[in-house]
Amino acid sequence: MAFFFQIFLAGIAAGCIYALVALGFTIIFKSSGVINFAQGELLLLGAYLVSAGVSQWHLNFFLALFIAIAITVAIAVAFERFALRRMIGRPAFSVLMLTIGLDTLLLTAVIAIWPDVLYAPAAPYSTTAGFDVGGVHITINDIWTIIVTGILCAALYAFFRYTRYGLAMRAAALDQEAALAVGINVGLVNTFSWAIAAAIATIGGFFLAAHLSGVNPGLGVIALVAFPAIILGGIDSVLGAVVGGLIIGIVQQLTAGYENTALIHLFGQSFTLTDKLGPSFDAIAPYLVMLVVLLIRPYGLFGKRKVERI
Amino acid sequence: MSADVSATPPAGVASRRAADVTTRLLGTSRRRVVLILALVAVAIFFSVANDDQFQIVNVTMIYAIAVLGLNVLSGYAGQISLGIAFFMGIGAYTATWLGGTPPTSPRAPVGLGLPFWIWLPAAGIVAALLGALIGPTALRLKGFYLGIVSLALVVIGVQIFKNAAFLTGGNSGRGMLPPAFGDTPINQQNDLFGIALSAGQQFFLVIAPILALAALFVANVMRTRAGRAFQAVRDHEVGAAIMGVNLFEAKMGAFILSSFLAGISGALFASYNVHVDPNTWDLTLSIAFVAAIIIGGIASVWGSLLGAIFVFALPKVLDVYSLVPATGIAGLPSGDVNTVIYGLLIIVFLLFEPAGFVGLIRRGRLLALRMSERNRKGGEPTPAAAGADPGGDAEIERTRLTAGSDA
Amino acid sequence: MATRTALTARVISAFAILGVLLAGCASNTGGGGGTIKTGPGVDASTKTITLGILTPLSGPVAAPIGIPLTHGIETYFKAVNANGGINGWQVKLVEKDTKYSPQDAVTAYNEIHNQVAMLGESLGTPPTVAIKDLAASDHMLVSAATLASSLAREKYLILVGTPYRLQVENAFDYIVNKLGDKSPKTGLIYQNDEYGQDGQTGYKEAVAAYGLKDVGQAAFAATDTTFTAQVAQMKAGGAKYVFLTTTPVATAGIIATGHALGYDPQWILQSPAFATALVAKQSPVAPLVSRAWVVSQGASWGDTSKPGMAQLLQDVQKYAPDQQPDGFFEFGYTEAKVTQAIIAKAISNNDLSRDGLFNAFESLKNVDLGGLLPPLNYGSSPDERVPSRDNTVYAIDPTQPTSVRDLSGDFTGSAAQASKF
Amino acid sequence: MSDTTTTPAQTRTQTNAQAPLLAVEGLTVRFAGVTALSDVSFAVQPGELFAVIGPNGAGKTSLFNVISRVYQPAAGRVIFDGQDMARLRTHQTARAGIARTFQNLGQFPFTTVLDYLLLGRHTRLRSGILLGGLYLGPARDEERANRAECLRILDLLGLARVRDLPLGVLPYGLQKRADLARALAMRPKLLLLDEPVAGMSLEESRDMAAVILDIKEQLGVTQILVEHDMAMVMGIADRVLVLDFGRVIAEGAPAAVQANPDVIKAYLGEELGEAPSADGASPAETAP
Amino acid sequence: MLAVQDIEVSYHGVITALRGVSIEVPDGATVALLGANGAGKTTLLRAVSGLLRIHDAAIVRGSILFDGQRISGLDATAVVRRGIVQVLEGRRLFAELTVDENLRTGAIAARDAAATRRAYDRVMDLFPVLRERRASVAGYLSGGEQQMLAIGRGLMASPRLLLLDEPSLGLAPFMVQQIGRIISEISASGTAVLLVEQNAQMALAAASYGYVLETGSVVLGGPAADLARDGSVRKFYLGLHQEKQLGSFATLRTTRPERRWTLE
Repeated sequence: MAFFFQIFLAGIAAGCIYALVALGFTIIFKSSGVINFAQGELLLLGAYLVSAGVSQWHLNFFLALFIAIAITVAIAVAFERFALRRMIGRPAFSVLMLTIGLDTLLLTAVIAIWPDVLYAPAAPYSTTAGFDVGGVHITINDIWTIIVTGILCAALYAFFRYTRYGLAMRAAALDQEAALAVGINVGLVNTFSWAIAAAIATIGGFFLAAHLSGVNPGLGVIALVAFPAIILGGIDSVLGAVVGGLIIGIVQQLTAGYENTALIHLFGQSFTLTDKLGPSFDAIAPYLVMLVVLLIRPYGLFGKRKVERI
Repeated sequence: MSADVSATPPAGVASRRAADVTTRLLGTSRRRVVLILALVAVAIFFSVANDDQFQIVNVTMIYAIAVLGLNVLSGYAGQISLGIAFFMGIGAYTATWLGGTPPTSPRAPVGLGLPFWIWLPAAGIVAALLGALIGPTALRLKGFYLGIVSLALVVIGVQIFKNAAFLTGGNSGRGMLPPAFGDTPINQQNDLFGIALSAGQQFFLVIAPILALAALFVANVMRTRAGRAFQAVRDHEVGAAIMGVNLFEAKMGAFILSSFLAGISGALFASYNVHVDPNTWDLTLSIAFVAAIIIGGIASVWGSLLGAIFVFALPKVLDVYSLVPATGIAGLPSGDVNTVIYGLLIIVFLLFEPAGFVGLIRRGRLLALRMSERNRKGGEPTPAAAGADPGGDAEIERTRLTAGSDA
Repeated sequence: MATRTALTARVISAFAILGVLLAGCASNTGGGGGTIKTGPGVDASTKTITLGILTPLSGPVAAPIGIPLTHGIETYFKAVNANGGINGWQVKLVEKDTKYSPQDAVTAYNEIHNQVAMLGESLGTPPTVAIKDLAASDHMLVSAATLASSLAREKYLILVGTPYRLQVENAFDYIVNKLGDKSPKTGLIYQNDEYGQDGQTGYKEAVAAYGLKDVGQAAFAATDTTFTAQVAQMKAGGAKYVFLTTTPVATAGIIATGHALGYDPQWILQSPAFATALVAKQSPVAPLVSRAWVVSQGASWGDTSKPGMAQLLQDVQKYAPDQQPDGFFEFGYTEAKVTQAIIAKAISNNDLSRDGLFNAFESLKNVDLGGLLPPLNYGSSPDERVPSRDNTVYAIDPTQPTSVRDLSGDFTGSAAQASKF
Repeated sequence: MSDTTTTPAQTRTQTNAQAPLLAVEGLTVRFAGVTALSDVSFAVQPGELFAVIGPNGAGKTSLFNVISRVYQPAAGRVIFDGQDMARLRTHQTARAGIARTFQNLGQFPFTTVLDYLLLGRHTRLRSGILLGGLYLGPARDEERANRAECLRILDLLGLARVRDLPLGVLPYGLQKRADLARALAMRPKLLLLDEPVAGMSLEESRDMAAVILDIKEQLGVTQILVEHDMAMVMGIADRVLVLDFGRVIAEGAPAAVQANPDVIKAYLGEELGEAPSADGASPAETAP
Repeated sequence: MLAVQDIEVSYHGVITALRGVSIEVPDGATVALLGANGAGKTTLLRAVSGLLRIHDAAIVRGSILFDGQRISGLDATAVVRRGIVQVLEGRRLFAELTVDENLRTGAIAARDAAATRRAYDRVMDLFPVLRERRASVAGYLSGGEQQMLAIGRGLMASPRLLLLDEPSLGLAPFMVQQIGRIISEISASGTAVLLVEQNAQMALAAASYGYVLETGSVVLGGPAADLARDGSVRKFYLGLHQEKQLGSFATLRTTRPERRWTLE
């Protein structure tokens, strides 16, 4: 049982990181209808900047984090302002392609600036420490990941719920023209949502690097796993992003934990998942969960159906 | 236009038009001239190109077949898909199963060593059948949901390809034979009717006609009943249904045709590379195809070809005939500089022309049309001149894949 | 409509005929001459041999691996050419960027395969796997920077060093036979690809050969954000030794996760699982990784007791003065030495055609690498294609130039000796 | 073509003798708590030009959406040509013989006018992807025959010159007309016209009205007309149904409906509703 | 207060929707804009409120002055800040937000917290029913309540000019009359109203002045009372008494151009 809880806890921590990535997607999608394929590389850049800030530029961690957020936000905002703004009303596919272009540029830039295979992560706490509670070893890293994600979600909730800007963003997401008509600066709202997404990506990047104990060019692929999370939750739902992320994280870790040990008894045979489906089945488990959910709810757990009018 | 309504058409009009009722792909003499010039250019290329150039052109043509397929599904029928790589993989493995070397050891993957003309169509058919099997589930979904589910297909596909070692060779992949003229595989220097042909030339002779046929087929579909239904479904599902279009049938048709073309492309790809790696059929490949249809032009056969050139040939051209010094710029290797240039090209191009190359061409054509319209002073005003702008919203909107993107 | 189809058909057939006719004047075959038998990439008039180099020169793998390794090859042949070449033959390199992608490797191969005598380099398992069948159909020798044992069976591939599979077996031979720890609890964490599979094969053979108590073989995927599930399995099973067939990126995460979970077994790293960046000063995992072992082979950088290393340092000083100590540079340099031996043998056989080079390769015995690697042997059966079966287990030691310290000395374990390919 | 539309002569004689072509019985439609139609019943005779009017939001378009099986009614049924429509899916209504024009245009902005008509003939064509893609034999013949047919319709409606232009670039009036042509191309038994002259100038409206009358008299196609333009409805319809807030408030000949006080109230409000007599032109006088 | 001077508006750079339209809204007045579908009424409102841009339309000639200052060309947010708010046709509430939240969105552009509070109280006084339903999600309100909320939301920025687009659309007659009364109240409290309406009777009752638009041009303008008495307005907008036009349709049955329908 300790093993189960151990892995379950890891699933929650991993789920928090997925949730952070998924949140970035959802916030941008809701405000401007754009699927940002560059989200993964914004996270990558954020992770590198935090690491470089501490180990190359010898800054205090929080200063490094602040500078990293500032830079990724500046890039995201500039991209929104100077590229995406010109694409308003353009085909969604073309806009998507633009974000893929940004993705390529960011990745190439990161590799050019930081050519080594691996960089040390930075954290204000020991990323390799942990303590024991009833046979379950809890890592400091997991604790901080869960706490910070929780705080971020609560802060975002409060922001959307209680502030003028949050209200403006919700309104603009629901009906752009009506938002314009009441005087909401929809352009600013879009810029703002990119800024929030970039900031969240940087924080997600920091945690991801801390969990992997290294910053490397492959961190951006996490965005691929965030896709099932956002679809599972419903693409236009902030709550869905968080719930989807958690479900994906837990499913993935439980699969990884049991796929090559737990025996399945079927038709008089005993075998493990790995025996029948090959190693690393956990990599595709999130997609299977997503497929099952979509078969039952074609718009995700919290998504809304679009009505086509005639 | 009221004058028009009240006038009973002269008796001759209807019958004259009746004779002129087919939309001709080569309807105008100018188009015919363009086609002939293009063919001459192709023939000259064929004669003088070296292996480097054939390499780029042949691979691009193979990809172009799948780009056409994706354009059928996403461009014409409006169903966003990132799953094209999966169906290419299916085609490739069908081809290796039927056309691969018969195994010499018990651990080697299966292969029946059948000839080209069997495995190539079979690859398309198997991919199409699988499309027919998956379609009913996938096509329940719309827009980005469908897109992401098709992405799942690719991820799951790679896992299957990695583990079905009896067919795919597992992680290390497996070999495949190239088509053969007689007994000699065409990736060797070969004599055909007494003329020595290089490997590049022989592949060209195989691939180019297949691509031409695929393009002609798609163009034909799109100007007949099924293709009109695809496009109606893309533009407005409810409207299409009211006009009698069976949405399920139309979407499935597009899905199956698209899978078929992807399968053909995958099979050719496998035999061209003489090796198939399970990691080939991943998301990166699918995204490249999406890029190709966007940059080339949504819902256009020519756009598919141009898009394939931009996405698959241009980076190679940049690499081979690079303006960037081999030592790179500012410490960045030249390959990375080319990647940056390419990424910027995509962004700049889409900012300038969101409808892709086809949009560019159309825009040019309309400009010419409007100028000639202006010159024809006193002539009868056409509705295009009197009313709305043909080059305006409608053209740009063509590339809109609705997809719930207007949230 | 009928006329249209007919027209199209006519045009297409006309085009085909036209193309074929014009093709006649296009094809050309390279002419040879002289007494020595030559083939593509060999110019007897200028006594130049052209070698192809397929290597990642851009993308993420370029800076840490592709560029230094290629540098090693370049440096070696610069020195050879400056010293009069190989029996008077100069070596020319044609480099193509593969970006570590199989597709790009195939393209690059097709671009250069007619202008080179052999490939002096194909870097990485996936790109090499992608081109091996093409190379075989061209009778093209390929010196591959990979130690995947499945590739050792390939007729035209030249491996330089002991395959991954045997590395694992030798590591456990060290534990059981040298340290005398009989039937210990062991585990394996591997990445889900060709390389990981090779490690797993070796691990399974080792479990059988040495009576290890296997607690589990856990795979992970590139998209995993945490290694808790894999490490927790090892911990739950109580594995004392855990072998990692990973890349440095995952190595760091796995070892750190273990420590955070209160689990510090003896980690043993496959040679590619280690990189000096892991023990860099700022790295929080440096103290943890420093307790791990890595199984590899060859001379340590700066060990001038080995004549090969002394020569290398001299060549570096002369032809690549900016080069920092680097294992991949050393590997490329060593590979080039093997290539040089093949060419020299082919010249002495008076046959520089592709088949001549191949025959030279098959008959190479005891290639002396001056201690950079133990002498290598090649032959014609799959088992003989494994150039060596010996390894060294190193302790990780950041104070050394290449961050490793010899623990076991060079040896061949019993399982590795018996292993069949 | 194997059309079974009755000739004008037949319809005239059979109007009252036959069973209704379309019978709507006790139809109720609700969405999200709002009742769009409530217990609506009426019958349309073959060959009839039947109009449905009512203020905005009265449920007219909802009625069409139920008939063409876009909406599922909460209660009631629709019998068309002796067949319960509940058994059909949306696309099957077209094959059953119901065509419809759209109130809002712009759904198919890139389709050329001729292709739009051919799309309208979708149910009358047979060839699938394979035949179409090869463009051989039957597919080619069928395309030719149908193009010829569509071109005749375009000629009749004065759209021949714009046949190759995309709908999106046409002026509004021509788009409306092209839409009607498309519906007509299907050669339906029942034609649903959803605000065919909305947004048109008087002259364009007159042209459209003339076409509608031609369709009725020369082709004998039964039509249901939903329209705001009272003048046009009163001028050309055989019978008029008035909806207000989803309920039928009047049904009958135009003249009778115009005189109905409930109708006057719904349309004019009370104050102006009383005014007409002061102007001297009573509705009855203008009826034919 | 508002002076629209000879403006021409085109969509997508080509389709001309307004040609040379000039209207004026005096301080505190209610002005009605009548016209058929597609006459350009909504376009005129968009031109004033700065909403043309998202419809890919622009003013190509003429100018719009508000208190003598040029506002044509400003973006929508700036126009709201100047004191002009448009209430869109079809209410366009933020259906998933509550009544209170919808009202708060209306005040986002306003910077004066005290004024916002006053505006809120005024809305609640004007529409007591909204007070009861403050916490309800807007999408669940009835049609009339939604229209009130839409108007209330428009008033939250304390505008000096309110642009109302078809407020009676789809409402029951008694509700239409109530909306008419509310418009009068708003106007009486000092906010000018520019009202686009198909219900000419309600509009002319609420307004002091009116214009009639036809295919993008003003064809008639004058005091509301005069317009209400004007025969052509009565006929055109009530559709019942147009002898000439109705006659023209009626005669179609017997006299229309002959056309041979030769469809087989």
